[in-house]
Amino acid sequence: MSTTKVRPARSPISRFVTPRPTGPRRGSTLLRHLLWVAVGAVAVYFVSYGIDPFRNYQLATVAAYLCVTAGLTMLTGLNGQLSLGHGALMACGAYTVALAQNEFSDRGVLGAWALPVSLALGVLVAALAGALIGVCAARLRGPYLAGVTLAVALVVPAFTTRFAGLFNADQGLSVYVDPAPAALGPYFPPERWQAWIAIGAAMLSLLIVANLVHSRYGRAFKAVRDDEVAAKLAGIHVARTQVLAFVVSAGCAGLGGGVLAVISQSVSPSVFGLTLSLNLLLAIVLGGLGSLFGAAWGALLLVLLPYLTTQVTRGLELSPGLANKLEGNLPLAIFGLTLIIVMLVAPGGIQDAFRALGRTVRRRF
Amino acid sequence: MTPQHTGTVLELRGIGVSFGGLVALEDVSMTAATGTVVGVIGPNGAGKTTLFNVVCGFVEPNTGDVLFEQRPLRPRPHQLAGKGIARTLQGVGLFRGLTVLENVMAGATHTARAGLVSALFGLPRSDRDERRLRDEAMTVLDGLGIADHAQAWPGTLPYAVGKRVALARALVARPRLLLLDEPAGGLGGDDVEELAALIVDLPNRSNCSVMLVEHHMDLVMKVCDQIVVLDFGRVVAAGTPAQVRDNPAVAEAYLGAEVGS
Amino acid sequence: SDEAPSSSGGGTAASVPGVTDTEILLGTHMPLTGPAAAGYSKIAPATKAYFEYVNANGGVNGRKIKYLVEDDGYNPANTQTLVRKLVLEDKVFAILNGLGTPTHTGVLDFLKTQKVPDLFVASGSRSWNQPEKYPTTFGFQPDYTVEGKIIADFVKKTYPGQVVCHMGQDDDFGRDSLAGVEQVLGADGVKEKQKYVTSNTNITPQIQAFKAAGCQVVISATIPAFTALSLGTAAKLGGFKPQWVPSSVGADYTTLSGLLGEGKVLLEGLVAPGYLPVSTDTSNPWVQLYQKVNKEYNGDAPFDNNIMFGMTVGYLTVQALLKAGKDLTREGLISAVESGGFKNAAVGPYRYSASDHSGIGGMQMGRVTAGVQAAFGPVVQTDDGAGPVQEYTEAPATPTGNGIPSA
Amino acid sequence: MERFIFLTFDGLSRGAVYAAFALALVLIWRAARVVNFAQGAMAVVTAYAAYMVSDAVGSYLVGFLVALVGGLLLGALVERGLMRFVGHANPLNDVIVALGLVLLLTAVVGIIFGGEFRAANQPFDTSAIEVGGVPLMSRYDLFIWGTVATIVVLLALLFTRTAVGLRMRAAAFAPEVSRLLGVNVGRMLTLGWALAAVVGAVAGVLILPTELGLHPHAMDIVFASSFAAAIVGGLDSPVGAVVGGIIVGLILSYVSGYLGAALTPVAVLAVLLAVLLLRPGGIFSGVRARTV
Amino acid sequence: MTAVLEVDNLNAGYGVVPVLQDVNLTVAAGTITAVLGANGAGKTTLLRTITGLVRPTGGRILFSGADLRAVKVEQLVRRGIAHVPEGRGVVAELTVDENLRLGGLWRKDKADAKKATAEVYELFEPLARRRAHLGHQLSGGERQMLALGRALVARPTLLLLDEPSLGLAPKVTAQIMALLKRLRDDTGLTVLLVEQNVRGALSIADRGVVMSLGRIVMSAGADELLADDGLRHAYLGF
Ligand SMILES: Nc1ncnc2c1ncn2[C@@H]1O[C@H](COP(=O)(O)OP(=O)(O)OP(=O)(O)O)[C@@H](O)[C@H]1O
Ligand SMILES: Nc1ncnc2c1ncn2[C@@H]1O[C@H](COP(=O)(O)OP(=O)(O)OP(=O)(O)O)[C@@H](O)[C@H]1O
Ligand SMILES: CC(C)C[C@H](N)C(=O)O
Ligand SMILES: [Mg+2]
Ligand SMILES: [Mg+2]
Repeated sequence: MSTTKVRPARSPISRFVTPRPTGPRRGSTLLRHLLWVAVGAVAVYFVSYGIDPFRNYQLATVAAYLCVTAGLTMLTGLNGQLSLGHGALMACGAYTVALAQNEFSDRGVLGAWALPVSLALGVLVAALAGALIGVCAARLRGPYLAGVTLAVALVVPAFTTRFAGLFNADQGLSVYVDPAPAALGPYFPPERWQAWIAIGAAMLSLLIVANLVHSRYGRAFKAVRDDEVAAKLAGIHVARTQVLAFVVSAGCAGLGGGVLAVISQSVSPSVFGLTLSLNLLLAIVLGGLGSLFGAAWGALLLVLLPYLTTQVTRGLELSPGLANKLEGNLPLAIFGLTLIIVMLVAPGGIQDAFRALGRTVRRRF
Repeated sequence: MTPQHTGTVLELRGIGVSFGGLVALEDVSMTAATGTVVGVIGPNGAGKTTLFNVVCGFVEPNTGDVLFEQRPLRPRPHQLAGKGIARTLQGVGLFRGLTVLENVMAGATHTARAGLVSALFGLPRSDRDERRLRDEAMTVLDGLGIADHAQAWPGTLPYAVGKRVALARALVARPRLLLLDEPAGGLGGDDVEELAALIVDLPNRSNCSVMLVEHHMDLVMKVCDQIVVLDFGRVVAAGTPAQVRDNPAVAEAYLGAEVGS
Repeated sequence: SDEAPSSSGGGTAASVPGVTDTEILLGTHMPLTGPAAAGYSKIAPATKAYFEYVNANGGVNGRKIKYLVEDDGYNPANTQTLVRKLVLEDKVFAILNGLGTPTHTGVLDFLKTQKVPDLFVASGSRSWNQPEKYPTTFGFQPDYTVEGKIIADFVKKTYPGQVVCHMGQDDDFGRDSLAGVEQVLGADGVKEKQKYVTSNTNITPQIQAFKAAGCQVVISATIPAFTALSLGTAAKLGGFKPQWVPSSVGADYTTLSGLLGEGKVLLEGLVAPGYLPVSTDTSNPWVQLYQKVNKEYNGDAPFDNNIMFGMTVGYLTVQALLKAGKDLTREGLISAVESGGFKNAAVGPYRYSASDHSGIGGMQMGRVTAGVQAAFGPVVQTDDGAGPVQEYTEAPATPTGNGIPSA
Repeated sequence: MERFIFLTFDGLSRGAVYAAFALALVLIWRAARVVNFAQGAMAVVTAYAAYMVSDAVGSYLVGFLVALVGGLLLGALVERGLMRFVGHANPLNDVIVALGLVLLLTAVVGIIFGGEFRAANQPFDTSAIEVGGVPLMSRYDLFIWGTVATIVVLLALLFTRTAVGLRMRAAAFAPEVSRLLGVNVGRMLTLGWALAAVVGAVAGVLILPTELGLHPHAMDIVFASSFAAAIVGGLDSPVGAVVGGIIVGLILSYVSGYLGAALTPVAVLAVLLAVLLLRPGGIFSGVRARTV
Repeated sequence: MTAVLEVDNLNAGYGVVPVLQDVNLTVAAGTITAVLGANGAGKTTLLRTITGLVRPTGGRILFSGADLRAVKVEQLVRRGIAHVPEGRGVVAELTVDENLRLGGLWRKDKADAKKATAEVYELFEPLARRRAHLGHQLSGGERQMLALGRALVARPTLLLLDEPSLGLAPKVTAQIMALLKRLRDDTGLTVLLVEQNVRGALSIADRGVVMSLGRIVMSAGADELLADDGLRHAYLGF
């Protein structure tokens, strides 16, 4: 390397991810993270009892997205690889779960084990697809990676149409899901059960990603992002590291997609289109790139923002002529404007803004 | 401890590199004896960094062979650390998103034992591995007198400390050959002195031979056992510091009339 | 937290979701924005306008209808959330006229579990007619297979011996349409079959294939934008001018002429079936009624077949609600629809019964002459199976006095 | 054979369309190092303006000019009023803000003009000229190609021959150093955005008649194909944009014609991978950067 | 002699971290001032604050009597100030030729800019052989030459150099020092020179200032500094 202090080889993303100390800590990583997960799960368990079915459904959706954003924020934030195609990876998981569940139900072999097996298959298939894309992605940088992953996001409908016999083209498949266990009582709302499933999956996804981030692999992810040349010299296989990040985040996406299929009891290609992929990216950036808390904020935002913008405009009393023009468009405009404003006001995302706020408060008092 | 090799740690035979039409190295042969510090000097653009790049596998030579500890080496950058070769980059080249400690731990990646599965599930095996790496990294940081900075971010470090961290990251891999590219660049007088002491000590203390590219003549003359001079990609002189200093061709092409001394 | 079922069909009138003494709450999902919104975004406002008209005249059994319209942008992911919101949060009585095959398919299972009436789905997929599997779901418009059979029957009789080809959207729309066409013409009755996808606006290769095959009649299962694109593209290819016979989905003259601009002369002679009176037929009493409602309650939006569609859905809904009686329950509504016998603007019969949840079963051909689309010939009806295409002879209905159905 | 010739020419005329829009993406990339995801939405806005004016005045040319001027203004406005305040060191924030802008612009257009399709005017006959019974290209296609060629030449001249071009490139790569050397970086960015928006606006006006018509989302699909074209050619190269446009156009046409329209996205992905795995910076990428 | 540059009670820092504290400095026209000090003393920050790349939090900077805080960075070169920043700032994606052209772009006198470019190629002969190479292809030293040459093409009256000898061969360092001296003597160029190569810098400088922890702790004639062993030991460590 030449003597420049400014080094162009690193991913530009590294310049704005606020670093946080993540050195090895005392005690067992697994136990520490399990504790977090347990606390989170218990909290959500009680929350799920306190809210009505629709909120439970929203919670389940947040959790499904959280599976994905956790992996994506690791890929993009910590490893510096941009993916505009995670929607397609979710589709891999979702369709696998759909086919597996329906197959199980057709053969009448459903049981408590069936759903976990289906989800595991979904993760596997998505991870395989992720490996394939990841191998290509490892050679690509910046907008070129963006372009290829964007093209990936667009192929889902082509596959479902080409193999319409299996995937039923645009119309998609409905997904057989067992009702909540009878032990929970006859009036147990299905949405709450779905929320539990989704939360379980999200916790698993978070646990895995958190473990990985705090291991030497997490260190390697960041090293590769920051400086590929130095990473190689440190004995890190750059391409392999990038593929690994892609595979793990694809697995998370597969899980999220599978969960989404379960809670919505259906899959169809346009659910997993470019919009979803862009939304996921949006979520992790708005939430705070590279942090799992940011991923959680992002998932929450993805569900709440459209909901709130619609609610806000719902109350307006408009003449029919005006209503015809504004309906639909006004929430979208507000949504767009919100994105812009958040990015201008909190360029490091919500999590970063909170952290900064915390620092200021601590300094004041 | 690694076995003490007698003889040569690195041998280059007839290395040639060209970029498009530009010949960067031509028929460069040299040897570095085990346990010595070998300096590579020469005018800007002479091909010194390129020579390092060949040894590290960043540049594939058009001709010639690299031998490491008498065995042919087909270098691939990420395998070097495992083979016993480390290199510092010019500038600082730290990972800005990792703390000083993590930066150094990253340098020992090849010694990690725990696999992906234990990492994914946060198993004790992975934790043990991490603790071992941390202890090793702390030892090296301590040895270089910068343990205080272990939790700091690279961006906040004084330049000289940053360069030391980079050195620590190279040393934690326990290399038998260390390639230093302009380690004194940008350092002040005191820091250069300390660096010199450190480099001289490396072969004895850490059983590590050193190849050094540097324009800081005081340092080069002080620490090197042998010096190779490149000009326009060719070896134009080689020998002890005294021999090289007195070589008129070197003075003409490289040293010029020293200013102010 | 309440352990009661989140929604139920049974119980006393007081516990029926979405129904109070003064109000009936209905909800729908529609593309109001996004690429698919063109045309379709006008349907729900029209239905709503008709409800307002009814409300202004006393409502249904003293209850006013409130219609919640959610914009799903034709994205099934949104549909799934919004329909759950309508059912679980807003607690609507029924889902009405949800639009689109892929969008609505995704909520069938949910609506079934919740036992929510799922009325008059706005798409010609055959999926809505599965009374055993989805007992609460009902279709509305003639399904694409029925339509395909009717078109093919017309083509067979009107253009005997001519080379017939088919252009279809690469989904259930095109697939079901082709199935209907082939049912009538036979598998080798269609010489050239081409498909398009909405995400690829270059259909020149398909049109050229028609030209090369010497097609004289092209039956198309296309949305309006692609009907217009097909006609325009064909005209560019050395004046290739087959007889186009598009599905009613993509044949609204107002929409097509807007799409084609100066090229609207290409529409001259276009033939297409319809299940409602043509919106430009101002002599039709239904058109007159709807135009009046449109003027007063819909901001006088440009009147086209989408508004006809929306108003008819509104009218049919009021008919069904009236039939379900004062003690409104979800089961009651479903039985009311299943009991059938509705007559309104639709030119053909509604086929609703306990074993048939498909919608309108008859259509009439229309032709564009001198820039005016007008119906001609008999109303014909058929089923989506092997049944024959027959004439439907019952006299068309007319709206009652003030245009509000009575029980 | 006849089919092949036909599909080839069809692909070439579609390619022109993608090339035109890809040029706008290349321009903004060279000027500001961002991929402007809002380029399509911005082009839609100017196209509506052009449509309104040319409809009112009854002259295509006037509408065309309105698109030009409108693009210039809109591009400058977006940079001055918005992009400038986004941390430019951060590529993803740019992307998110651009996506927000897409939503906002599309919604506003939808509110003002409604969601219906409108016919877009064209100055020439779009009937294909037939040679030996095979319809090849229309005069309109030739007009597009002519415009694309003109833009490429102008861009190449701008970047390689003029001081402004040099300033724009320097400002994009090294803003701080450029300022020290007297380059008004802010102005260069505004200029880059404005010029890119002009090219995008022209492309939009040219493209719309070949598409479904004017609609808030009219450029969505074009954007995706053109982005593919731009990166196949290499985002830094105007010539690359044209070659990329031709490649994508041809592939889409052949695949549509021989394998079915549904498979075109797969074909685009395959082409991207085939090209980028061999040349990760696109066909016309420059020398691999020295990293050590 | 008149003061070209006056720095009054200058304070500056990054975020909440203060770096420069009450820095006072006067640079006379046609002189070379060496700014010395340990790593992290704030030398780079001083230069960057003078050219407005870092916002001062207090104090004044006068250039030929005019307050520089009111001047935009891009206007400085037109007023005759050139800054070769730390890390050189070669535009890696532009060719050597384009980089040099960039240096003279602002000038009205195109012929002289051409001439200046030719002089640079003559001075740094490795660059002449790499005109069409991109910045990133160059070796470390070649980049340093390019950055320096580019500043010279701008024909400044005040030149701010941040460690110009970094990574340069001793012979080239000597050439550059000699060049600076010649430019000062022949054209009245004023130079503010940050250097770690203390002896090299002081050998051509008129004055030396020593910075420590963001303050100027010593300011004296260069000869004085070199001659006085006590001062040298105390502040420069040799
Ligand atoms: N990737 C490359 N592409 C083109 N030219 C290159 C490349 N790498 C090196 N060169 C050229 O090869 C020559 C040798 O470069 P190298 O970096 O090895 O010089 P060096 O001896 O390290 O010089 P310095 O002392 O200035 O760092 C230089 O002229 C440089 O421009
Ligand atoms: N961008 C920055 N953000 C935060 N702190 C910084 C930044 N740049 C420099 N510093 C800190 O400011 C102090 C002064 O740095 P400066 O670069 O001015 O020193 P210097 O004298 O030029 O040192 P060197 O000889 O290493 O170049 C140092 O402590 C450094 O860590
Ligand atoms: C009538 C339309 C709503 C049909 C639509 N194309 C669908 O089947 O989804
Ligand atoms: Mg070098
Ligand atoms: Mg400095």
